[in-house]
Amino acid sequence: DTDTDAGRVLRVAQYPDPPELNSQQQTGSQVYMGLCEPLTGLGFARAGDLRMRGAESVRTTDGLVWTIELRPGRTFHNGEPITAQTYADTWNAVSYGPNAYKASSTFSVIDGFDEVNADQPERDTLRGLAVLGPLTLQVTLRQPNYDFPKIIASYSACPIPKEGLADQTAYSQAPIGNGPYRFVRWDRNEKIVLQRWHDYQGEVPPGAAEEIHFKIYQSQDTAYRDVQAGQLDVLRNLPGGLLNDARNQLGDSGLFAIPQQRQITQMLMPQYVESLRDPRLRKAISLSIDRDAMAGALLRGSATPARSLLVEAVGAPYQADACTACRYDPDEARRLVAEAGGFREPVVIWYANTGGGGGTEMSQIALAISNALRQELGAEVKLKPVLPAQLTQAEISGELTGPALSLWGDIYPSPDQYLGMFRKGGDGYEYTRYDNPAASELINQALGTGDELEAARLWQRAEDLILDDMPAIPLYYPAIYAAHAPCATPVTLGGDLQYYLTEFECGPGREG
Amino acid sequence: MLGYVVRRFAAMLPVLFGVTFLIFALVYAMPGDPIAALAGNRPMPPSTVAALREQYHLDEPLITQYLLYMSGLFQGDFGTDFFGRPVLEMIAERWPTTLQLALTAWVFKLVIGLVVGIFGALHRGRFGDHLTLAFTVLFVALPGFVIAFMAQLVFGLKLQLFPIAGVANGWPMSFILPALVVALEAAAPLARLTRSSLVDVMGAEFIRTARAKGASDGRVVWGHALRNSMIPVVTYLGLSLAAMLGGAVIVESVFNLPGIGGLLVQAVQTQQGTIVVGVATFIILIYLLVNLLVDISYGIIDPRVRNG
Amino acid sequence: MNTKARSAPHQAGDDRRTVLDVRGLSVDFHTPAGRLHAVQDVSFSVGAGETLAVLGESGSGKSVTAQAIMGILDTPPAEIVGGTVELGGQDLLTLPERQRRAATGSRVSLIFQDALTALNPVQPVAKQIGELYRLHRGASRKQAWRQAVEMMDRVRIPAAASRAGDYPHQFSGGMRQRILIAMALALDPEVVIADEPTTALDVTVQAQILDLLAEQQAERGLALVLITHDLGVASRMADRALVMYSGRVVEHGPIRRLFTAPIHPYSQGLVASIPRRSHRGGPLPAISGLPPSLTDRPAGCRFHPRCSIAREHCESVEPELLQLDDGRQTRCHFWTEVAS
Amino acid sequence: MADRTDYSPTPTQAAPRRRLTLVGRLPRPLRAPLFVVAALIAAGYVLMAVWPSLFTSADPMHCELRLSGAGPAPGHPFGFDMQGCDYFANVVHGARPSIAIGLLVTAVTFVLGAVLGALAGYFGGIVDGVVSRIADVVFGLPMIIAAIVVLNLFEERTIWTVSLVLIVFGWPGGMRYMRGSVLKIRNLEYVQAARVLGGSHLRIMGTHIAPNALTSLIVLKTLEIGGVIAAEAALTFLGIGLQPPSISWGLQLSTAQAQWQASPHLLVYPALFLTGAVLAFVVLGDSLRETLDPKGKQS
Amino acid sequence: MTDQHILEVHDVTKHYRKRGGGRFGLGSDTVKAVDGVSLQLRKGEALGIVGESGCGKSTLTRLLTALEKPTSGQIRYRGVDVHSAKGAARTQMRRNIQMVFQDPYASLNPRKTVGSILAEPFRIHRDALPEPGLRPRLEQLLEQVGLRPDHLDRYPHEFSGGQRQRIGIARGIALNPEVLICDEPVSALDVSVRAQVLNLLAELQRELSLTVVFIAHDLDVVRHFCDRIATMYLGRVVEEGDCDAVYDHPAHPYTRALLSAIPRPGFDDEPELERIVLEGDPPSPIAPPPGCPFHTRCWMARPDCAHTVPAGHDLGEGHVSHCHFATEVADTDPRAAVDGSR
Ligand SMILES: Nc1ncnc2c1ncn2[C@@H]1O[C@H](COP(=O)(O)OP(=O)(O)OP(=O)(O)O)[C@@H](O)[C@H]1O
Ligand SMILES: Nc1ncnc2c1ncn2[C@@H]1O[C@H](COP(=O)(O)OP(=O)(O)OP(=O)(O)O)[C@@H](O)[C@H]1O
Ligand SMILES: [Mg+2]
Ligand SMILES: [Mg+2]
Ligand code: NI
Repeated sequence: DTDTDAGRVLRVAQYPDPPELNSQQQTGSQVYMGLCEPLTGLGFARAGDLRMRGAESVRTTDGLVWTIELRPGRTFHNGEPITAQTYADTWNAVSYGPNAYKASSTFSVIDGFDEVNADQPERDTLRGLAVLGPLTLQVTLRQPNYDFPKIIASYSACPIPKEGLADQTAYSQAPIGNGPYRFVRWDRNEKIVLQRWHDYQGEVPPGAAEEIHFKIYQSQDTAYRDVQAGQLDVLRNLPGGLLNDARNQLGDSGLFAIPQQRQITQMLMPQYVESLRDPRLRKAISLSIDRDAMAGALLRGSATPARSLLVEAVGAPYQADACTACRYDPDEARRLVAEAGGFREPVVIWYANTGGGGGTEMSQIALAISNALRQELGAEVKLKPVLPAQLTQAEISGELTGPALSLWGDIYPSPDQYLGMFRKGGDGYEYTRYDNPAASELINQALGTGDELEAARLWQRAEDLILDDMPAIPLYYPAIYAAHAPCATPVTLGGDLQYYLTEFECGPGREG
Repeated sequence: MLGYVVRRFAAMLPVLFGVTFLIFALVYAMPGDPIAALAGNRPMPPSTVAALREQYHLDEPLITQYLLYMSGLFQGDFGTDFFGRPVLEMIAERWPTTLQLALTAWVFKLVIGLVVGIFGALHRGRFGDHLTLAFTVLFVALPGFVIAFMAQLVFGLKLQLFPIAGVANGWPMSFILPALVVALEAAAPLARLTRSSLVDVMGAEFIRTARAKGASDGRVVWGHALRNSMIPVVTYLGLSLAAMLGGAVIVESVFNLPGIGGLLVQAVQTQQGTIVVGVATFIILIYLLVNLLVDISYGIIDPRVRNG
Repeated sequence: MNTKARSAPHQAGDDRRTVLDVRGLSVDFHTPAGRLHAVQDVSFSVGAGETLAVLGESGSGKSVTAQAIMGILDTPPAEIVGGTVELGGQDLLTLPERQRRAATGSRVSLIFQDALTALNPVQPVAKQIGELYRLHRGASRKQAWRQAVEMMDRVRIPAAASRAGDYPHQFSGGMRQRILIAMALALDPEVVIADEPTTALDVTVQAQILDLLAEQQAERGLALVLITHDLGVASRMADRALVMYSGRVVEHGPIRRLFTAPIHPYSQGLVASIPRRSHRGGPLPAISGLPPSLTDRPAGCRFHPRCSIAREHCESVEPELLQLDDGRQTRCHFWTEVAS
Repeated sequence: MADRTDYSPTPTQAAPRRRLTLVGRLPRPLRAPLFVVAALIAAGYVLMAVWPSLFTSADPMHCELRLSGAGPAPGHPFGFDMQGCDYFANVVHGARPSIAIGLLVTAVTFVLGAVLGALAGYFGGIVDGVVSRIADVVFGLPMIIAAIVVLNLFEERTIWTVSLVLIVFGWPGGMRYMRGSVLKIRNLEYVQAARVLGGSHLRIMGTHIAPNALTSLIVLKTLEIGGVIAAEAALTFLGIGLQPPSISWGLQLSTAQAQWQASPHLLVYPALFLTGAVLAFVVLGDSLRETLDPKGKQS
Repeated sequence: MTDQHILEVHDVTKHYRKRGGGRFGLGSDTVKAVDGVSLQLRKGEALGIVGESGCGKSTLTRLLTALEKPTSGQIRYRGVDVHSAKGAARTQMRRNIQMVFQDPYASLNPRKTVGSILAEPFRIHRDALPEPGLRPRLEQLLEQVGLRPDHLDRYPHEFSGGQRQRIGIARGIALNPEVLICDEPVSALDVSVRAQVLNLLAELQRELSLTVVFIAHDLDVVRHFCDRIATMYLGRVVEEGDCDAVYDHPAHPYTRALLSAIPRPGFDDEPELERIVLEGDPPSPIAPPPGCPFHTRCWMARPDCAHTVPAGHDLGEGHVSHCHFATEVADTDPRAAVDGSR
């Protein structure tokens, strides 16, 4: 590089060590966010807003059939031009069951998804995809869904070049994208190096780094120390235990709170656990939990109490106090328990204990809930910490014996991402197996209307209906804090911190 | 001697088979479905799960999986992980780090343990002895991560003598601090062991002979007592080297050293049998080798010990 | 044949330069049963080229005396409660550590009594001998080894060069003893304290070793303190003899006189116990009774419970070490009776 | 001359003077002040484990979440844990499982290691081969995976199950020390002397080899009590140790890992208690070692 | 033969392999510590074994007590091979053959009091003594060897060399064995105590018809104590016979040299012999000379000696010498000077 900016390197923490880099395999890959440009993007200020990126326009008349016009002249880093066919090929490949892309469900809204995912699929392309012209793609959905533009804003909908489709494994280790940064190399266990791709035609802030080094960490505490020592510029997801220390050590100029959370921690109440089927018991449990203390004291302010099944980032449908049983009111709780005739069986709380920060956080939460149930309601509680894989399996196969703690995040900020799990066929339905036909109907209506206000109203009604049965008890929204060097001021996007959009003033000539 | 070594190597084969099979069975018996967990908190369509399962032979019965794996192993193929990366490559990447850390820590441990142990033995029952005892025991009781973080804070952050984490500075700078932490944690047993064996030996008659030769205390210890008290010490050093070559999970993670230990733990948690078996096989080989060396060294240290 | 004549060019007499002078040496052991007086007020001296035989009861403190002189007693449990050990005018007991170390091993050396345990089991013997050269002469490893092999040769170890790398347990008892002798003689010391140096040797080798020692005396005026139970060896080698009983010197004088005219009942009993042709077929004469306990000694003369001429006086009054006109010493009230 | 009057004292007069009082009967190292202090401390710990309510009247299970991680307050000298429970009560109540696991595991692995090591070292050959290779296999198995599988077999994870796992995977180390020491001793002359007397193998191992070979094992095992308690914490950390709401130092320490900077007292107190316990047991072990060493008895 | 002989040694050899021999230290040398020894012992007899240090005496004792396995040959106790004896036969053998080790200190367990060391025989062979009688019996044992009863509570390192040796002897005789193998049992004792111990052994021999193998370097002691004597050289028995016969008419040059080297206090009633100084070094057992093992140092050697191993010459009454010129040697006056400088 002869550029004067050559030395401007942004060093960010990568935790944990990623097995794969592309979002089609590993959702939420931070690396891939810099590498690819999806068709649309979420708003900078409000996640719910939408802007066009790879697409010039995304249009529909009925929410069922969508026409996407691509911007002309876009290519991959390897020079391969991007056309409507590229998208069609990519989406077909990712959806096709035998290919085993882990993020294939991104396209479950498209018509024909079930067929390519049958046990012995007869088709290998989505029926709902049609290439109308070199830059025109038509998508037919299974049912009207006005969330579609947001769905294709997710990075797992990014295009993959021919080379990448031919060799999935190689691609996942060295992806070729079409975004502002180009993949340079992956020094195993050490760092992943991205470099500015100056041919990128989309928008990039003026202070963007010339190179981004994703330094791989095995412990967030260590990464935090490196930030302190000036060896690292940005660390997302600062663990709660370090928050106080960071406030003291780094001050305001080094700590950044990502304002719009898109995650929620809740206690899922599987329908098939008979002893807890009574909504009164569920509400009693909810009422006995002091969410303020939990978020403020136990989690040391690294979370905010949740009193809704939705997150604020979904926009208008969000109502802060949707859950009336999410207050702290032990008296009422006791009353409800008495009314329901008490707990018939010990409450077994399942949670995943992975070790490290997240794991211990979960066990503290579980412990706090169990203490509350024991002290306030006199319930007998058992804790069941298990391996993540064990929890997932138990959840999917319906083998839970009690409520399970779960951290749920969206792929795109839509109420459907949160309420969908409470209807048959929705994402995550298996976890609770709760289905409320009335609510489902409302959700379908909400998805099918282009009128935002109307949709919001429908969503809210659906949420209220669901909350009457409390198939999940909202607990808190984990706040995402980033520790950073003063010169690396983050700019947010859609409630998320994206490195490639970071304002960057750290001096040149620095090597990562 | 040569025959002995050959016999020992021959004895390794059943151990290897036994261990690999055991591990295979254990991984197989682990609760939970590794494939289901791959997708994060959002379930994958059943067809995807089935495809992945087939790809990694997870749909086969245990014994078939094992045989498939072993036949690969004998062709030098350690298999791949769930993401298609060859396990051997992963071991190869991480092995140098583990080796450097283990050896450095081992040397530190040796020096600290011996020095403290000898000091204790020479000052037996006096203040210095009690002081070293308290000191070393403190490191036993303090959890490793605390020592590690403290070391990072003091030497990395405050004094800036060493990098805080990572291997970017290479050997020795990147390894001194973690090695020291590992060494301190394990120095206590070594020091106590050295001390007690030395105390035992220092009462022997031949120590008087050495003194009668006009040897100084130091020489008596180094030249005569130490070697005679080495058998438990060498056993310990051997075991600890083997253990360290198998990775030091906590220190690796705190100092961000990509070593074997982290790989193994990660693999166990994600239930990637191939990695677990591969890494474990590798570790066991090393362990057997170190043990053999220890056994041989018995005979070298003390000619009265006959290997047979 | 008188071996003495061959090995002692310096005739006995006061003109001999005193090399080692021990005065009033006392050693106690602290044991759970109380203080144990292993050595009490022992004095003697040896001159250059002279041999002093230390005889006495087994357990009478001979080895402890030797170890006290060398400064290698473990303290605790041992405690040197008094006395001086002068080597060429310097008191070894008060000498600074460093200087004392320089003297032990090179100017005064000890041949240990127990040959197996006195050798380091995990070092080749040549290395153990060579250590002396390395410590005191600054020799290189190679030199030290070579000289060690030479020494092994001198003490008649067969095929010394090929056995130099062997470990103590691979040698027979007598060979180990010779290794110790080699160690003691390695640096041509002024004084050698030999604690039963030839007990494990067959008589021919013993004769050779004794010749070797005598040779050293003749050539360099080596002063030899020979602790032994073999009265034959003592008579062959020694000029004077010191007899110990229960931690004390009981008789001291020229060795011939000890054999011909002992002046202490214990020495008398000792000499009488030597097996002779006349005893054959019957029991050997022995001093009956047990030695006194060192923790609570009998009052008066230590030997009185076993003494044939003891009387009441002996039970209450401990005799002084009497200096006789002919230079001999005895610790008996009634020595005249013994002598007659 | 052989017919002297025998004045020798009769044996009865020279009765040993060692056994005077009860205390005097104890070997000297067991009368040392250091030992007495250590023994008192250890006894204190055991008492704490058996009867924790003797030390604190507070209920360790009574918690105020709002006080999570708060420092000392009147009546709560150690402050509060993450759940807002009285930390002093928790640390005191944590003694039982920790000390129980620590002692149980060390004791059993000590015995196993000593016995198997003695067998392997003494008999050599096939016995050694089999025992050593089994030890290799056990040692070679990654502890965590084995622990995960085994511990998941149990519905409830208690002191017993956790101890079981730590024992099953913890004995090979001790066995190797013992074996090494025995190898060195088995050819010594006093062992041969016992053999000439016709002592059975068992007897020779028990009376001659073991006391001389046990030193290093004792030293290590007393130190290991701390290690075992830490290992229990590590299992907990993996979610397979004692389950909350059990209370143990291991659990406390592993919780403190994420919180020690924000609330250092969470780390300090259990670590302090653990250090004290290990120190006490190490000193006890050392005294035991000294009693086995005759040369240590005079000083 | 067998019914008379309680202990029989048949052509026994013991070879040690020594590591680190040969080229590059990889091979091994063989030390022929015992090389074709045959001996017979009658009940109640005392056999003295003398010989050069390193000639294999201790090794022989270890073979006799089945501590080591002979490389070849057989050792029988009451007709039973000591090595393959099993079960009750073995227990019997272990009880009846006892040994006093050459190195008194090394053979005492440093961690046991003298009391428990001496009690061990009775603990192993419980029928040997009823328990209540133990302490008196131990005190008696100590007294018999000239130690004080209060020594029972002490540890081996608290004793002098001679005292330790006596502990070893006390242990050896504790069970009233049939055969006692003593490897230099009295070397560290002063003459008076030695006399006491020898008297004790003699008494046991008389009363219990104890059979003794007595290794010593003190030839006077051997002569006093033993009935028969065997001279060993380089792992072989070179002369064997009744004590008086051998002492008065030694029929092997080596025996002669030995006898001539006895140092005696000058006043003794023994005749002082002219000392034969053996020239040359004792040969190494790793590479023993061919032919007569002694020929390299023998002043009488002829060329023939270097080739032919001398057969045993019986000089009557079981006096056997392995010298080509046995009769010749036996006939020379032991007092006569020999030309030592060949
Ligand atoms: N470490 C010790 N602790 C207690 N007593 C001891 C110790 N060492 C020696 N003694 C005692 O001191 C006395 C003198 O022992 P020393 O070894 O000097 O005797 P010795 O004259 O050399 O006897 P021997 O001729 O048998 O070797 C003995 O009675 C012995 O019991
Ligand atoms: N374990 C062994 N390894 C190798 N060589 C040995 C071993 N034990 C003994 N030897 C050798 O065997 C020979 C005979 O030794 P042994 O101890 O029997 O002699 P000995 O007759 O008892 O001599 P001494 O009278 O000096 O005790 C010696 O050369 C010795 O070095
Ligand atoms: Mg002595
Ligand atoms: Mg011998
Ligand atoms: Ni008489």
